[in-house]
Amino acid sequence: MKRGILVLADLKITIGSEVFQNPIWVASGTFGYGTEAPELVDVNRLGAIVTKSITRKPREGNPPPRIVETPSGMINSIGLANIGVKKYIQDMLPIYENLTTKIIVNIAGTDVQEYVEIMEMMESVSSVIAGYEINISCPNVKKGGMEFGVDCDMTAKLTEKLRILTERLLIMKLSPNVSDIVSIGLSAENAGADAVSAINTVVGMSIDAESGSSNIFTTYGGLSGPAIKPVGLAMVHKLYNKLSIPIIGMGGIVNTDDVVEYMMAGSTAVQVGTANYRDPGIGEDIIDSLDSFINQTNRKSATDLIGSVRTLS
Amino acid sequence: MKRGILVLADLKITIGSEVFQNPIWVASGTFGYGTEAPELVDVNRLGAIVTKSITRKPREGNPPPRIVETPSGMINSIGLANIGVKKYIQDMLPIYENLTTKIIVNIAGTDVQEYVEIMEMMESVSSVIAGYEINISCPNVKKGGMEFGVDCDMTAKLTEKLRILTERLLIMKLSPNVSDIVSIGLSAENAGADAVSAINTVVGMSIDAESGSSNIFTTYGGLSGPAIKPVGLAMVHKLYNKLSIPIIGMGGIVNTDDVVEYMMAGSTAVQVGTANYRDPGIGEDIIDSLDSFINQTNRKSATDLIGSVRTLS
Amino acid sequence: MIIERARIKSNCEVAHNIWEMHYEAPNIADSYLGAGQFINILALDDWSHPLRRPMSIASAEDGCISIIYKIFGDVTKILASQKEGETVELMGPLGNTFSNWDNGTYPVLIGGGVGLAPILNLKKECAAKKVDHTMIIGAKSGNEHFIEHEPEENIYLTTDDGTIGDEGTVMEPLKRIIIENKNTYLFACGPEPMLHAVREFALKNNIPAQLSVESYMGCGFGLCQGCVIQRHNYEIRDDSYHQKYSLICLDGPVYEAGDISFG
Amino acid sequence: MIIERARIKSNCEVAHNIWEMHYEAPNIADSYLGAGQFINILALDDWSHPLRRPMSIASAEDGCISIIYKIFGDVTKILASQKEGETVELMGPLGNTFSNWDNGTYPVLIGGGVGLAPILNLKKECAAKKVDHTMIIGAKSGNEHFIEHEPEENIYLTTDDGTIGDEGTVMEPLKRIIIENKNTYLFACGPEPMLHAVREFALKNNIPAQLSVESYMGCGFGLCQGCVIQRHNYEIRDDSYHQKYSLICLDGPVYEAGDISFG
Ligand SMILES: Cc1cc2nc3c(=O)[nH]c(=O)nc-3n(C[C@H](O)[C@H](O)[C@H](O)COP(=O)(O)OP(=O)(O)OC[C@H]3O[C@@H](n4cnc5c(N)ncnc54)[C@H](O)[C@@H]3O)c2cc1C
Ligand SMILES: Cc1cc2nc3c(=O)[nH]c(=O)nc-3n(C[C@H](O)[C@H](O)[C@H](O)COP(=O)(O)OP(=O)(O)OC[C@H]3O[C@@H](n4cnc5c(N)ncnc54)[C@H](O)[C@@H]3O)c2cc1C
Ligand SMILES: Cc1cc2nc3c(=O)[nH]c(=O)nc-3n(C[C@H](O)[C@H](O)[C@H](O)COP(=O)(O)O)c2cc1C
Ligand SMILES: Cc1cc2nc3c(=O)[nH]c(=O)nc-3n(C[C@H](O)[C@H](O)[C@H](O)COP(=O)(O)O)c2cc1C
Ligand code: FES
Ligand code: FES
Repeated sequence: MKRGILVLADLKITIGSEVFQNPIWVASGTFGYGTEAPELVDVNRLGAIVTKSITRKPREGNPPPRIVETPSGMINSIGLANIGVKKYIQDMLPIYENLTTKIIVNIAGTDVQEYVEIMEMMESVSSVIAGYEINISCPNVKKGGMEFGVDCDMTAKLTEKLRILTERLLIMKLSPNVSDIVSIGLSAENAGADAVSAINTVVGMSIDAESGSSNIFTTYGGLSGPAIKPVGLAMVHKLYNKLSIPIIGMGGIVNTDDVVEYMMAGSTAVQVGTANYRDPGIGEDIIDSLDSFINQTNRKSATDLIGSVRTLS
Repeated sequence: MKRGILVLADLKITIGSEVFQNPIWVASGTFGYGTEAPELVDVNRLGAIVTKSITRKPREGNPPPRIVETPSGMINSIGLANIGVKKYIQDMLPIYENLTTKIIVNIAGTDVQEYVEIMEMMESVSSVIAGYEINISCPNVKKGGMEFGVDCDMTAKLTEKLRILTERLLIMKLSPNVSDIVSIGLSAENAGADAVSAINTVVGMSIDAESGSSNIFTTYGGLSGPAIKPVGLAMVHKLYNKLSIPIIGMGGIVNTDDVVEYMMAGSTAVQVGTANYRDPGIGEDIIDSLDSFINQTNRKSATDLIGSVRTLS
Repeated sequence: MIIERARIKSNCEVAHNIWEMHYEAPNIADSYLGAGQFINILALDDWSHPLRRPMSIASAEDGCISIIYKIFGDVTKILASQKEGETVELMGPLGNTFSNWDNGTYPVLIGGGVGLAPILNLKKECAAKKVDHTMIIGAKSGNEHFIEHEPEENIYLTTDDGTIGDEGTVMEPLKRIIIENKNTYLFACGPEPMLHAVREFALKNNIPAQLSVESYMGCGFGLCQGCVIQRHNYEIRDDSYHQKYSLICLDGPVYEAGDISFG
Repeated sequence: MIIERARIKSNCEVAHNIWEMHYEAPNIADSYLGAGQFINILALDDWSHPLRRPMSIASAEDGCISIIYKIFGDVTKILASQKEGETVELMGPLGNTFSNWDNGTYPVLIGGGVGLAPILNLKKECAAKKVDHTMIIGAKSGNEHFIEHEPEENIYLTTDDGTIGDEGTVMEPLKRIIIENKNTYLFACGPEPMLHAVREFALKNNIPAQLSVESYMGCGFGLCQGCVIQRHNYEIRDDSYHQKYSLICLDGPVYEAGDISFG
């Protein structure tokens, strides 16, 4: 860095027709609707806010216990507690008018029709939102509770139906609990998705040896945090090798090195999840130090990092 | 515990026709052939030793780097370095005559024929081994490199072929990198396996942000250690709910609580893996403290723990 | 809500496995609203334990706050190893406070185990406002108590094993005190079985009661939706959200006994 | 191989980011065979960093051993925070030793960075056996050196930036020394580029050389098969196992330069 001159690195990245001021987003379910962040956080500095999953009807979520810590991670089973799309449109969309950061609305449903209805309702009103992230890690009631995200055909069908309804960004959020994430990513790409994001949480369980009880009401929950970073990196890299659309990487990001690694593995943008609970300002901190990293390593822009990992074999 | 009287808990467990003195085994690839343990370890106290995977021909394994630490875990890509079945039969089997612990030989192959040949060679000589664990997380060359363990039909076929060849214990070791581990477990059960073991390592990747290089020569490796404990517990519990044969649980076990949790989730026995590298005597320590745990919680025997977790929903 | 790097002023074992830590945390102390509020502690800078640990504020004065904690697992063990002069990142003050104890009723303060932290604090607030009150603190055994059994000062201790104070639970002295005093209002914090018993007793005898409850917390400030408790009377409406479950970190940790239900 | 709980006797920063730690480890010190051997350190009892960390033994006398380490990442940072009197679990002594330095040749000891640890040790062994020798230690900059440049004592320092000793790498003094002395035998430990250069030089000039090499280690005692280095001349046979790759923790860390190849 030149002495006395603050060289700001070019952190901009582009997905579809949207330009984001930087690649640091916050992950669905870990930053509320983007409106609850404590005063000490300047959400407008974030690349984007992905809202917690919205469903057709409001949901109370699962009984407690919903959360437990695990080695370098945590398990959650919130059960998609949310205000529902109607109230979301009423109460949240107007607030977004005053934010300069981009909003990506995460949508969840239990059958294709539900996703479609939510999207139709969202698209029927005018709003500043930049796009949608589709949570396909939900149990599909029509298919006996199997996740949408484990099946290529279901993923393709859902992507197609939603693609017709919006010109905004359509991002399919992939589940890591699959034998072959690349085929599912390709199905989303071929059906018209603008990007895929990966990974959602990994299925996990926690037991209290002393009491003999499950630590989570629903027995299984979603593992997140640094423990799953190697899993996320591997899946992002595999997707990057085969897909043409951008990949938004996540899973265990807690610092700038993690962001750099995810971008090197092939992410165009990344999402910070669990780390927000501990430190809601962590996204901002990472933006600052990513800026320094890019300058100090003589790179021109954040995009130079994308997919740049040097593999050895 | 009565003062002055050492009450030894009943730690015995049974799988098929084999009775094991305790449920604490050491995992394949983490304890060599069972013959290299340092003098300070009394291998005869272990419930069983699962040997590192043996292949038809000796293998040098992958180029370095083969190992890297990750948050609460590690990634390895050893590449099945091993002496091959011929030398194994020659050099190792005689040593086992002098061990009182049970030996489970882990077998790996790249097509069904290879597994069959190894098993035939093993069965053609007389030995004291108690059984086989079949590593089906190997890329199947005949099926374009897809793992045996991600496909029900391949698993069933392989199990059947091997079942015919041996009356010893036949344990199919399941991969966690699948959409539905239960169906694969059921395929193994229906094809005649005596037990399944789970989980093998989770596919992961590690990058050095500073150098921009992969930390593992083969790019992807297997994640093990405490980070994956929640994943192992969930998979064992799901298997236990649907299978009738015993389950041998593993993934991130480093202490007695972990063993208790794995048994409560449904494991009849467990395997300690990564933890041996740090402390090769850890299996013995766990046996002692499992003994105290069972006494202090007024249980009669280790088998009382199996599947005893209290779920809340 | 404030995030503040706080200096440890002292950290001592005050009873068996029970520790008291004082922090210099002027900003949090300044914003503190009253007994019941808590902080969320980042005990280690690394990410092996990703979540902060919530602890009730046991006192807040002169720019300092204190906590009273029991060694439970990994992180409380680390807390106990921390030394004077080290700094730790605190988030707080979080949650609501006990209320209406100064409204002409006779407060009976009930603490169990480390649940005594906010109760001791409330006692100080009562004293400061010269509100007559009684305090009952329960523990398993005498070695977990670090205050004195002083019936003449209206401080009653109980132990399960009878080693100090009344043998049994806090319910024994409570029953007497309720008879001896009029217009009582119960304020309780402690393990769930104790809160359960206090709640049942209060509802049955029509005595107002506030309970400070705990739950696993992912964040402490409303982001994760992890810390819920079921409300007692809730309308199941078509657009029900936060009707059935309440977020303890935002709506609590203090609830009127009749408003919540222990599953 | 021994696992021993060792008491920390001292732990000081001896140069910029470079620390020296002394342990009371009588059993390991007793079994110690010579310069080149290493220990595998369990710096934290929790499992957030599952693997031990290997460190060369820099000295072993009077029931004590020492290491010289550089702060690289999480665990070396923890090492540096450990205090006199604390105890740590060590495994060792592991690996082989430098050899044949007392066989009538003139040893040239070459250390780079923290690779000086076993080299300093070997120097002591040479002195004890009254074997004439020269030592060259390289570093990036002067602040990483903690010994003196004393050409009259046959101790040469180099720095990349020339702040102390010769400017450049260890190769500069090495080339001179080779000319000035007959019958030299090189013994080197340091970063891979340095070992690489020493190896090339030795092979080209037909000078015998032993190199102490490093690799990521899962266990340190032959269980994990993680720590391999490729052999230089190996037969590709049908039953090839440990022909192409050698386990550094068992067969090494010291190899004849001609026996290994740097990928
Ligand atoms: C509002 C509130 C106030 C509290 N006040 C006090 C207090 O004043 N003194 C005190 O000793 N304890 C208090 N606790 C409990 C305290 O948070 C736990 O004892 C502590 O987190 C245990 O951490 P650990 O790592 O030592 O134990 P672990 O081994 O992690 O867990 C032991 C038990 O602690 C609880 N726990 C662990 N992590 C959390 C978390 N992030 N949030 C909530 N509970 C958790 C769980 O029930 C778990 O079973 C309070 C909890 C809450 C929610
Ligand atoms: C035989 C041998 C002798 C060594 N002697 C010394 C010595 O005398 N002084 C010294 O400062 N360093 C020595 N090292 C290197 C030392 O082990 C690493 O610097 C240390 O492990 C770094 O740990 P960390 O957590 O601070 O860094 P990390 O952030 O974990 O890693 C930094 C780098 O250290 C290396 N490393 C990490 N873990 C291991 C491991 N388990 N095994 C091997 N390398 C690892 C990796 O190359 C990594 O890129 C030696 C290594 C070996 C193999
Ligand atoms: C408490 C919690 C709630 C979550 N809720 C949602 C959600 O509503 N929708 C969704 O798509 N992902 C949800 N996620 C998953 C995250 O968005 C992210 O994919 C995952 O946590 C991995 O990233 P991390 O390791 O950085 O947390 C949730 C994660 C957590 C921890
Ligand atoms: C270095 C290493 C080598 C391994 N080699 C094998 C192997 O040869 N065959 C096999 O079936 N599993 C192998 N495994 C997997 C383990 O047996 C075990 O399934 C896995 O590590 C999970 O357990 P853990 O978390 O306790 O280590 C290996 C694991 C490690 C870490
Ligand atoms: S603890 Fe996260 S919402 Fe209450
Ligand atoms: S470090 Fe494990 S075999 Fe060498």
